[in-house]
Amino acid sequence: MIKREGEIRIPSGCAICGFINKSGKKVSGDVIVKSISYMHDRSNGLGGGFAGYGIYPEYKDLYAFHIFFEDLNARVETERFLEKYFDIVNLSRIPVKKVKSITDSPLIWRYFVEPISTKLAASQLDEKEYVVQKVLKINSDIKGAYVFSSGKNMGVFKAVGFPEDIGEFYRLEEYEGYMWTAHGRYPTNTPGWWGGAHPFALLDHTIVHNGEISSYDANRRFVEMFGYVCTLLTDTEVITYIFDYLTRRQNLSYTDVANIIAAPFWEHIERMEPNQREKFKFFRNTFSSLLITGPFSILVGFEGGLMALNDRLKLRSMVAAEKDDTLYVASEECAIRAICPDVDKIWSPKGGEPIIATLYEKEGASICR
Amino acid sequence: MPINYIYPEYEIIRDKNKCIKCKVCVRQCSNEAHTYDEELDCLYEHNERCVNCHRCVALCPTRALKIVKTDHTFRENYNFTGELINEIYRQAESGGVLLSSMGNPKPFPVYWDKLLINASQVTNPSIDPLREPMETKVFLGKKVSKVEFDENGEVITKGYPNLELSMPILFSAMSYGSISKNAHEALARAAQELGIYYNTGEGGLHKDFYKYGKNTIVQVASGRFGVHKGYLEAGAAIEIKMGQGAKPGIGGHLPGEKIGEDISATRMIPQGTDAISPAPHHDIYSIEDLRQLVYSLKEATNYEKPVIVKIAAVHNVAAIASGIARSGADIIAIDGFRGGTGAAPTRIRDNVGIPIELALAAVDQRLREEGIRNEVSIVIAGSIRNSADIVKAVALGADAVYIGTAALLAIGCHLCRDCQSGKCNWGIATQREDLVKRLNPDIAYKRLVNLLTAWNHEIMEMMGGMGINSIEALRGNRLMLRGVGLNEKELEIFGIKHAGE
Amino acid sequence: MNEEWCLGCHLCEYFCAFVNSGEKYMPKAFALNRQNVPNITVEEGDRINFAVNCRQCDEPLCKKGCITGAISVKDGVVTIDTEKCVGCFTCILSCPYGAVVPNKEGKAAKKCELCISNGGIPACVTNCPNRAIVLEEVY
Amino acid sequence: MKYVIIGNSAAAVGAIEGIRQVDKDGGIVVISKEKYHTYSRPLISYLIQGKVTEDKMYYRPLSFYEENNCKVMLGEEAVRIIPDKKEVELKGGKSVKYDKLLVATGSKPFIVPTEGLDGVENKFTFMSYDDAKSLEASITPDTRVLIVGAGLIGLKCAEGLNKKVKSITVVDLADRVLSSILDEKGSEIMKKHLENAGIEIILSDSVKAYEKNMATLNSGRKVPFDILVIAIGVRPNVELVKEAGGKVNRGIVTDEFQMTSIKDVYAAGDCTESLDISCNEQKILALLPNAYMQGEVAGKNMAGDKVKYEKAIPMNAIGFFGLHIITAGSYRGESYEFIGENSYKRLFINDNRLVGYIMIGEINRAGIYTSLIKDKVDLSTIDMGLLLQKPNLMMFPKDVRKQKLGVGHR
Repeated sequence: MIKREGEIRIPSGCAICGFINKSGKKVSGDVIVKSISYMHDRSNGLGGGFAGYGIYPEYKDLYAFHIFFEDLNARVETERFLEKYFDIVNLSRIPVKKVKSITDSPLIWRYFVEPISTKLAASQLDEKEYVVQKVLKINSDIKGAYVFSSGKNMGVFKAVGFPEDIGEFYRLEEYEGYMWTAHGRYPTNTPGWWGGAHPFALLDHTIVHNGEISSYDANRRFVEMFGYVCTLLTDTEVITYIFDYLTRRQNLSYTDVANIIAAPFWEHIERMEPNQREKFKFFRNTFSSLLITGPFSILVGFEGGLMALNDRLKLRSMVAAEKDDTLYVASEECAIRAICPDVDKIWSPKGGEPIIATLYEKEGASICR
Repeated sequence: MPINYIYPEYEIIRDKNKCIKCKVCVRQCSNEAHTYDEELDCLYEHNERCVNCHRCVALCPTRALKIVKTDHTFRENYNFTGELINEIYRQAESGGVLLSSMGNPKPFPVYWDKLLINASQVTNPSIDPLREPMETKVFLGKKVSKVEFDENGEVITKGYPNLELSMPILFSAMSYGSISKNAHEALARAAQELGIYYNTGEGGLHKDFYKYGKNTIVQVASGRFGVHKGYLEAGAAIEIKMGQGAKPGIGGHLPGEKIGEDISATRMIPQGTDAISPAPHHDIYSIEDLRQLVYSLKEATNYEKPVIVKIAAVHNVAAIASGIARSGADIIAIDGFRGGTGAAPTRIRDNVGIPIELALAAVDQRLREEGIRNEVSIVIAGSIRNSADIVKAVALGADAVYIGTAALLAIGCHLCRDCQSGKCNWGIATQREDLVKRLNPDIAYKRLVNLLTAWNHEIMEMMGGMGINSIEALRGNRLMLRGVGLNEKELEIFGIKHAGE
Repeated sequence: MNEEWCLGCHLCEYFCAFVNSGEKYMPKAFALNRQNVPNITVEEGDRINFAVNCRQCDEPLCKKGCITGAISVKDGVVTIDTEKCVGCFTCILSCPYGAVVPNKEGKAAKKCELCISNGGIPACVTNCPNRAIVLEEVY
Repeated sequence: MKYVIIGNSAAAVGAIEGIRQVDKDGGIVVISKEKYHTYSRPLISYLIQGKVTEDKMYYRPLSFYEENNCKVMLGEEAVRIIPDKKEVELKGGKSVKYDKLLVATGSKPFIVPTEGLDGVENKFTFMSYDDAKSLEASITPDTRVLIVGAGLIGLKCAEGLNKKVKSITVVDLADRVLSSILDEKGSEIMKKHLENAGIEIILSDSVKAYEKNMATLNSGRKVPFDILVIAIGVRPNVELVKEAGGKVNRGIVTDEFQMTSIKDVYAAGDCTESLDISCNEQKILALLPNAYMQGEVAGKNMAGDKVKYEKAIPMNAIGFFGLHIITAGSYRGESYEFIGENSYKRLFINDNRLVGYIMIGEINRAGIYTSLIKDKVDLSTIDMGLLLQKPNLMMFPKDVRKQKLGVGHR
């Protein structure tokens, strides 16, 4: 029997793309759908998805949970669990359009929630940690339920199929966001489980990733020491947890995260100025188990910003471009040209060199330290 | 003379056609297994004295010698083997404990050989270490768990003292006394050149070797030989030896005849007296006592040096390691039951303790489950034989490995396992001046450097094959391992899948 | 020659005699009491051993004393022309190291010529098991 | 700079090689009475014996003069040195100018006037190539040879002729053979060895008179002979220097830089006296190694260097019929004697220094003893037991051994 994500590691090739408008101008979801569709051959119809940021302005202070249910029981049990820990401000099915190529759809629901304040206080956890724990709990303990999006004012839309069909299925043209990312997947084997599609999200972190990291189990076994449970055995999942751990728990900047997961080589560090050298040495030593090796190109979406990063040898393709206030990143140039033919600047970022773009209003905030 | 029941184990075979009677065998055999008769111009072999150390074989210029196992046998008996019978004869004669040396030679499973390493194929690329950087630098010691920043975003957290190694290999503790000064010099110089560490063992630090302090781990063991402030300060790290894989639960014994002037001064004991390391530390009767010793040593060295606690791999090693990780130790060294020794009771060497592979897997997993893997580094020991063993050890979760036997082999040891006699023909496990000089450190240190350089290349090759270009991404990366011929329980302990899965 | 590392194993002597014997097979070089004489001599003491061979002096007394002009210095190597040598052994009389020896017939003198004609690296150096003998150029 | 050398043997060659170590360009003129390319005098006995062919007689290769840029005047005899003019006058009136002159005239055979000697038809000395050639030309297998003198030259001659003639008789006034280099026991051993080879030796006797082919000895014994070889001894050729006003004792006197009392005139080789440091006496050390080394020192100093020759001692290496002798130094002080099956050794220690030794048969590594004498090594630093045993380096203290054998001069 073919095993699904979580039962076995499934290598895959992929297409990724994304863009952010730094002045916060919102763009309709069909633009990102168009972009990813140009890389059709980089997916094989076994998974794809999107993340949009700034799409729920009316509920921007609430956690938006997108949940797959395999059956009604799972939904009932999950809702019972949610009610126990959260105030559910709004709940609904996520509107979809029937698309011929997309089948076996689970129940897809959306909940806008906030933690019950007394429960949160009793837990002695900060709010985000509280939310994370509950999400992980649902995913690991409630059979047939899977929270695939849990941030504020953002949402993930993913399914088994080609990305352009998935965009159509989720009616993305009806959403508007200042930032979008997309993923088309080429797994080598999978029964096609919706939860296994990408982006992978935790709170407002979403990750689309192209690659197959060789450090997977070293990374996994390390982050699992801190309460994360890697249920899917995918790179994207563990990378998301690494970002969560380093930015939220260790309060590191995205630049620092890049310098840890795609750390400079020792020979490079040895040539740095003494202060820099000490810092990089300290990071590499302290977070040695979070170094990610093997090929990857990732787009990390977070509240108010986007980071693109290649592995330090640049073993996977990635192109970036700028036009006015918008930064574009994609596996292939065509995906950018498709939606922005006359870019101001286009380049291929170096391995290990992060590109970080944030909303102007967010500049100077702690996340970009 | 009473009847001697014991027939020689080996026979020296001399090809008379090739022998040129240069007598190098006569001169070089400290056991006097070769003699020359002037009158008859004839060389004689004394098989009963031969320990099969190959010194004569190696030096014979015409390759006229070989040593073979005798085909003289007892009546076949699967239960009472010839070896057992002979051991009974020996004990019946001597009334003493059987002694032997080096590691456990018995046919217990060697799990390294049942673990297989992964490699990249289509879905991700392998990396060519000749063309791309390939990193094997390792830090040993406690890691910072929470990084703090000042208002400018600069890191203000100070890291803990760590050892920096150019590759995940250290030389095991071997005391000056159990091995010769020249052997120590070779280890020290090799460690210095390679950017790694050697370990004094419980023999103190010879005055000539203080200059290698930056690459020295000084050991504090139950006999406390050679321990003083200067000694503690001389090394880069301090190791508290609680146990040894070859002889868990018992102490050590260096006979008085080996305590010459130099060793006496280094160990700080009178010449000619036996150096007896007790089985326990008499100030450690429980884990909280260990914590006190760890902190005493840290206090004595201004919290500037990591402290290693070395234990033998025994049945509940994971729980013990957890306790040590919480004792303030920075590094745990675990020595498996195939670890070497200069002398141990045979029965203990061959029957006590557990394989290091299982111990390592259990300890690493337990420390992760308890969330304290970052509190300590894990160094394992006990018959690491080649670079593949190291790759497997790191993938199972070790930060680095100690090598002892392999290092001695590199400098000439032929594993005859007769260290306890003190007549090592290769100048390693001996204090006899004429034998010690057979080990020229200039040659020996270079051989160690060569060996480890080669191993490091091989480690890089294997890492490259896995698409990993830094050793830290291999550490604990058990997905890179598969088992062959292991049962469910073994796979479970290793935390790996069976090959083919 | 570093006496600290000399084991007194005499292998240098045997290898020297062998490579200078012209035989291809070592046992043959020593078979039937062929008195092949080495150009190197091991001195043995209670604890100290060392091997002595020609130091290739800058101003070789053997050359200065040679009555026939058979000794010359070629590329730093003190060489005896055995065709010219008549075996008077003034060189043995002169050499302060005792490094010149009569050949096996006793008719001419011979000495270490650094195996120049045997491949270049002296056999005593190659075959010293403890690197007590090394070849160093001295300026 | 123009160098002139009178003589063409070991001292002359030493001087040429010495000059050329210092001065590559200065002109060198060699004036040689003999007409041969420089050859080795001691080889003449080997030539007669047939052990050495004529082409192997040369002391240096035929290219030697050319390579060292020397002008050689063979067959020319210097008859006068004129220091004021810095000139050497040659027989026939020509003269050669010099800036630095070396006198390396060697020695000549000493002949005691004896009754009837003039009437002896086939009489020879044994010093030169010409001597050897003419001697060789006159012998037949039936020749009876009488050699007067049982010293090095006489006995070497005897050895050379031994298989080629009918008989050889050696007569010497002394009571033993090789009396200048051996003690009594050594002489005895050698005498027996020579007699075993078929040479008749008559000692403590001398020729009173010759009468054609018959010598009558003092003892009255008559010895018939066909050929007479006179090998009583040699005398240094000092005349040139003496006549030019230079200081001469038995040999030419030089300072430690090999300069005679005449400015810019040096002397080296058998014509000079040296200070024997084994006994601190001026001596004529008519030995080839000594000649070469004196010549080399003279040459270096002539070319402007400043080096001393201060390690002269008597020393001999010689063999007869396969039995080798090596001796050196002087035989005084306390002696230690060792007699082996086929060997004899005697060491002489004076004032806590090794001053001399005799080794017969077993001669290996004798040079180590020689160096002890030459270097005047204080024996309190030496392991005496080992010293007496055999020549070895083990007897030296560790630091000296290290210096001698050490790994490089790092």
